[in-house]
Amino acid sequence: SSDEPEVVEEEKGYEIGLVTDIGTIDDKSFNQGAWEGVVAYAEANGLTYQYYQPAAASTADYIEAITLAIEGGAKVVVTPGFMFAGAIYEAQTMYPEVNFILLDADPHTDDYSAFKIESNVYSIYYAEEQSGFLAGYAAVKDGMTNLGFMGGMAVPAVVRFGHGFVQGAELAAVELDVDVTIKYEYLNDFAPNDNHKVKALGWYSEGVEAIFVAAGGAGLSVMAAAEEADKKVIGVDVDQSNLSETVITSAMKGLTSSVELALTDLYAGNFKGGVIDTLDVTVGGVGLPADFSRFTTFTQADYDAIFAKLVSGEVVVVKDAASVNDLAVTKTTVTLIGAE
Amino acid sequence: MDTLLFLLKNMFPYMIPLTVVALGGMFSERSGIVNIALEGIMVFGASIGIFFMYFFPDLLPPQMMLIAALIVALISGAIFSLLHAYASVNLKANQVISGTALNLFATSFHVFVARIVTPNGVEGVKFNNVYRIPTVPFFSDIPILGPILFTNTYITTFIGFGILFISSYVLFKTRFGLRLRACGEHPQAADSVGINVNRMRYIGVLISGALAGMGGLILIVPSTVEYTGVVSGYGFLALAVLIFGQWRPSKIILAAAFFGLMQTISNSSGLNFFMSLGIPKYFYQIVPYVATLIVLTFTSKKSAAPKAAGEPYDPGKR
Amino acid sequence: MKKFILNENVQKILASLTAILIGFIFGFLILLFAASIKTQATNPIEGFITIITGGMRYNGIKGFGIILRYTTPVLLTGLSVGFAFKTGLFNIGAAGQFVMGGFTAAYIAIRWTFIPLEYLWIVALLGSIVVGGIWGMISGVLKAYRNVNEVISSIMLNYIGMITVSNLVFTIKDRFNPSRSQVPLSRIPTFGFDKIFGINTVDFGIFIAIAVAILIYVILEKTSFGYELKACGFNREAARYAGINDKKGIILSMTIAGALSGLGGALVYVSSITKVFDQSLVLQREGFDGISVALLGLSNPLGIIFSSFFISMLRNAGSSLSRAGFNDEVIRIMTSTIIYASAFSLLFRDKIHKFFSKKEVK
Amino acid sequence: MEYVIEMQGITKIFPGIIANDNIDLKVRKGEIHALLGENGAGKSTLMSVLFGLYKPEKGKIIINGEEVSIKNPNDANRYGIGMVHQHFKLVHNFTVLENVILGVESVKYGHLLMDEARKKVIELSQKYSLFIEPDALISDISVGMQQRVEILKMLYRENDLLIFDEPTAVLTPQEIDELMKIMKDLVAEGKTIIFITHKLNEIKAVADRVTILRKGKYVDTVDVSLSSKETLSELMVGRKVLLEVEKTAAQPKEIVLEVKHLVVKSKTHGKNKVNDVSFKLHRGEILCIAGIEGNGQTDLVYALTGLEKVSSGEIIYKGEDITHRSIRYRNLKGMAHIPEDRHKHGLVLDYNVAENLILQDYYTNKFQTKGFLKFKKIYENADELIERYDIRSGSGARSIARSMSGGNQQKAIVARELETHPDVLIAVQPTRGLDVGAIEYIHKILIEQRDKGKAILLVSLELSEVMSVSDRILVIYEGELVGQADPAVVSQQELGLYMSGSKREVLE
Ligand SMILES: Nc1ncnc2c1ncn2[C@@H]1O[C@H](COP(=O)(O)OP(=O)(O)OP(=O)(O)O)[C@@H](O)[C@H]1O
Ligand SMILES: Nc1ncnc2c1ncn2[C@@H]1O[C@H](COP(=O)(O)OP(=O)(O)OP(=O)(O)O)[C@@H](O)[C@H]1O
Ligand SMILES: [Mg+2]
Ligand SMILES: [Mg+2]
Repeated sequence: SSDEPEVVEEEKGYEIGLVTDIGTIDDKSFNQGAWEGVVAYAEANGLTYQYYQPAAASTADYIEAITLAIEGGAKVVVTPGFMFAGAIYEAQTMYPEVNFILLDADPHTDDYSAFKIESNVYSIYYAEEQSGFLAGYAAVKDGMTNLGFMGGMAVPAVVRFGHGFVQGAELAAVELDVDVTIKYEYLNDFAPNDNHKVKALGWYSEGVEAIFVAAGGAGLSVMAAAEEADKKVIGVDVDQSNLSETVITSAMKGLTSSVELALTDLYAGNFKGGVIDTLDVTVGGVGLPADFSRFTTFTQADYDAIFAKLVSGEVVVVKDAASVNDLAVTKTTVTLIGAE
Repeated sequence: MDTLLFLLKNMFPYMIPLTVVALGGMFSERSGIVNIALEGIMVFGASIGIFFMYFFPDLLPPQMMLIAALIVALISGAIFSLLHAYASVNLKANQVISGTALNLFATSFHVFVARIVTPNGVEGVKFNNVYRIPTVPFFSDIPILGPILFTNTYITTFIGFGILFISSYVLFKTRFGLRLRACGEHPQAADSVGINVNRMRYIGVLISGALAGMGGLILIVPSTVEYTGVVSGYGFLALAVLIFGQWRPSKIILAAAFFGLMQTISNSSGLNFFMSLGIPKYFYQIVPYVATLIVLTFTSKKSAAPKAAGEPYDPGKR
Repeated sequence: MKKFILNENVQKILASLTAILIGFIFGFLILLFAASIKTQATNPIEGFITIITGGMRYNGIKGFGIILRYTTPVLLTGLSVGFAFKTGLFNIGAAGQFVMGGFTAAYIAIRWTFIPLEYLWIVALLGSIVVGGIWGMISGVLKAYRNVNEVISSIMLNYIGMITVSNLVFTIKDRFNPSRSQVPLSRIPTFGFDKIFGINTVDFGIFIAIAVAILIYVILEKTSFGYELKACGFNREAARYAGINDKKGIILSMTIAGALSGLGGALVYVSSITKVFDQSLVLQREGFDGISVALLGLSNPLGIIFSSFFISMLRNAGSSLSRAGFNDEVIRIMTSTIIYASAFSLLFRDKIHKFFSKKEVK
Repeated sequence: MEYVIEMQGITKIFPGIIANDNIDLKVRKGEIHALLGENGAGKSTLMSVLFGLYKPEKGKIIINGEEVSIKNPNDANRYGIGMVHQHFKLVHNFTVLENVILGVESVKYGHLLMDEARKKVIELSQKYSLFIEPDALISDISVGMQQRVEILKMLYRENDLLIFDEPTAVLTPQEIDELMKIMKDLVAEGKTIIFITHKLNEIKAVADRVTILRKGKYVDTVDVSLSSKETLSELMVGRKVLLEVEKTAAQPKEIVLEVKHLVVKSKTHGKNKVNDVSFKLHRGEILCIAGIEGNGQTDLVYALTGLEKVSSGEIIYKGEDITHRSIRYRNLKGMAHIPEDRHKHGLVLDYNVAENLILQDYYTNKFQTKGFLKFKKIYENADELIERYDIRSGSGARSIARSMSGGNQQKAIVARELETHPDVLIAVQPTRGLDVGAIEYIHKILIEQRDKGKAILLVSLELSEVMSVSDRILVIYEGELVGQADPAVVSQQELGLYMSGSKREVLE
């Protein structure tokens, strides 16, 4: 029964495959960022590409989708999100001839009992804590002392964004000798709706000046609130300034560019198989967008200065605190709403 | 005080769409057709309304544009609901069947079309959200009501109240309303006095489709700038509000307000006042649902459900 | 032959098949339509083959196993909804019962280490039945004693369940490393299926589900208990008159419906695959799929065995459809068409009846 | 001869049964034309055809010499045909006024002009002395008043041909008299009436001519003044019927049921629905509770059978206090109940006949073992009862109860309750809506049971039934027992005085 499909595969198929995590291809977050990298590279080089949505969010379904992509002709499969760790752990040996680009994770078993990365897998982590740090630093430096953080869900990447944000605000607060407060909450949802808007409106009504929202599409609702309250938003992942006037800056991580780069390397024969990379400031993997015009006092120069300190290691951002409450802060009060 | 004002103001985005959609459901159920497709019709109406905004962003000045889009949503909701009417009235099918089918269809339909019409083939359809009215001259200065109703408001709020008043007038003071109610209570009786039960039921479902379609857009517009074909269960909540509101406009608005207020409280756990109470967030999260259940426990003893709702009309049946 | 076709049950089946046929035709038209305007390469014929083979075109025997895996939970939520229908209740709360039951099972399978591993999964399943049952029972009690419409209470309980599990997730996760999911220590045995269908496919759960379906069928149609429950559903007053405790009947019906959905949850979260809970506030699709399954299966437990398999076939097809350049909303549109077409069932049956009884007269 | 309505060769077929088989009906202007037939003879079906509810397979309808097609009640209304259905077609949560005007409302731009309508309705009700309360909800008024509303509906529409389908089955004797008078008035006004009833007295009292149907077929049309009750019933049943109940004197034995100071409080108003009722029921007697509807009979029965909670007092059954026992407990102890409302309590309309026939004993070893139903036994049982009690329906034991004619539904209930071989049978209106043949049969059975030493508590509104069947009569008025009588000596007039509260005596 297996002969026939193979014929079809020879004839056509999609050479670059991407398997989405929960959420869709336009989630304003890791799926979309990675996908845009795939599209950019494939279009530029005349390659075929396709994405696959697993039927459910389970390791088995992820593997199934990966298999489907491979049988559909994929020579390289991009899997964005830490949920894929277990699936890639198995897929890397099941399909040794296929290359995998795994984002936000490195392969391990679902119960974290075994870690192993084969030469056909390139794992990319991002230093979200540095990106969040820069955003928090810039906001306080710009004169804001009352901030908010809304995370989509307490997954590692989002947690790192938030922890970095707090530390950045703390450093600026210390430098300026001001007291900063931060409301800190996880929405447990990535979709825009009234609940998030009301939540944000509430925060704004009690003086919060800017909310850093690392929650995909839910950010749109926070922006709607900011417009209504005439307050600010800090975007996430990509430069979101085009979505709303209220977005003063965005804590970016180079999803798109890193995927594009990884694909370029692969086709150039330099695939970083077996490597677990963390893209941080030193390689330009994370940062704020170049436009600082929506700040009042924070400038490009201020940014460059703090960025350099991160690069040099003069300033170190803690990325693996157990809880935001464990971060050593003195000038910053974090009010955690709900659990982390 | 500020907290209270905040709560009162922000219950409107929940209350208005829930009211409008529940009123829609009321017309359908009062005519004898249970409409669990409210969710799907909301999705569909909002979808067509948003596509309209997407394709003709600058057709009209903002407020006119919103009204035009609402009309588009209303018409498309009504047309979509015809499918439900046909199955429930002509085919005498179990009314859950077509309701479920419509719910399933609407979101996939939106995604299907969105993938075709958007440049990158994505689900989210962007629209230009320029419909907020920051202040209304004079009205905004009225104490209490000004900030609650007339600042940062949307015309949809007033449309919602308009629909409420019209609905209760139509239902209780007109010939149409009397006949519609008769069809939902005792269709055989209505038939025996020469009322065309099937036609009334069609009209009931059509009104529900129109209001649900419009309600979908009313829900979506203030909360985002991009629509992905979901209304997050609000159609089902509207169904709950309809039951909670005992199928009467005056109680539906109260039920919607109650639910809206609870929902606002639920999302206000981060406000200083509520933080100071020291109650875990979990309790705020479940408050709208638990409070509704508790209130229902004490108010449901007498059910006011239209007697014949849910049963296909069969002239021979006693 | 004529007698066979004039049999009511045969006609019901024929009508359902007609609905499915209509759905397939409609699906094919959609594929053609989409193909005619899509820019990316698509192949409607291949897409259609994917659909009618339920995606097994690509994953073959393994696909069959995967379909059975999808079947397991929706067979149970379908039973839950269908059973309630049969007893005159509309259980729209399968999603909440499913998630509560599933979570309980996962919790037990992760945390109750004091139970020997070979029995742990069984205890987990029992736990899911209890908690799912309680979740359904709340609606039943509210209806029986306070006349609260079960539709509204179960909608509310869906949300309460969803939020509760979202908050409880930390109890089965490492609090200090939120990413660290914990997986069941003991799972439903694969029963050698992994040898036939490959790993991560079907396990003993499917047998449990089918056995439960047969059990429910027997209860409803063959026992005096089922007779009582249906009497309560059809005419509560008459049931009371006959000495049946109508309140108890309603409560039991909802409790059983809840238990079925709850067990459905367990069969996913303690299965041989790894599906972990996260905190996201999203209602589980299995709950709503249950409504479709019950409707397609005409609320008959045996019919539901087939309809759940059919819906799962489509689901597998949906995830493979990317291979032909399409997305799975095509499948969902098709499914909705099939369900809608089943509203024509009465009409079809009438036509079939007329067609064949005419022949008989001649 | 001029006919207002001529129905010619009407044939109406339902799955499995020809309800009307080539039936003719000719009605003269200004007459009261009775329609007589056994249960299931096809009377309601024929009238439903005339009223446009059913489409006949064959036949035509001629009105004032012109052939017409009546496709729906709207058409019927247009031809001046109005119908009072046995199961009233009234919207329970509408007011009287709303029900009367429904379908022919006075409006201005769609806005209801209720005041105008109210004036018209009140005028009408005064003209025909049909007393009503325009603003009362239907659910709050008595059956008699509901019927007046139905009549007003027809008058308000200025219908000329009025169909009454078993209008008297639910009325008290006083109300029946009233109705008879109204019918005569209406005819005097120039209206024409078709009157369906099983009660030959009523036919004799008001009808001019009568058409008889049997098993779906036309039998004859005769002048009432020229035929005796005996001939009519013979025409209808096809054999001689005993119109008088034959029975010997009762031989009461020991007390089996004793009620002491029973009180059932009302949830809505202060007055007790059943107030301090005490009586004793002996084996071997038929004790009748007589009274005008709405005087607490229903609640008394509910209390005795366990359907409603007792507020105070005691019910002693076979020496045991069962005041707070469950319904099932009472059934098991040998108490059976033929309920007043067959659709609400008596039947699960969606179950078939066989399933309905085991409603009281499905859980006994006769019909189940270890929780499993014995279907073979269940259908055997059904076939036997169908045979013995002459329960007619489209597909025998497998007919869905909903599809049966009212009379046959009643027979099924009676069969079921008697088959439990009760010690006490509480029978509420056991013959309501039944034809004379069936009534005869049921009365015979009641007496048979009595003679076997069973105790029967009969609740009836029908004075003739009360007088002929019972051995002892208690009269209930406003929840209290106000009189005791021996049917052999008491006169109908005297009973009437008790029932209307004009006379009362202190009991024991
Ligand atoms: N809609 C229907 N479907 C199937 N059978 C029907 C239907 N209506 C009537 N019948 C059958 O047709 C026959 C005639 O019924 P109909 O109600 O006309 O009798 P009836 O003379 O009014 O009897 P009753 O005195 O009991 O009221 C009955 O056997 C009944 O079961
Ligand atoms: N759903 C149904 N299916 C089949 N037959 C029906 C159905 N509903 C009503 N019928 C039949 O229609 C006939 C007309 O009904 P109608 O309400 O006039 O009752 P009826 O026979 O006069 O009742 P009753 O004897 O209780 O006074 C009934 O005889 C009944 O058999
Ligand atoms: Mg009749
Ligand atoms: Mg009758």
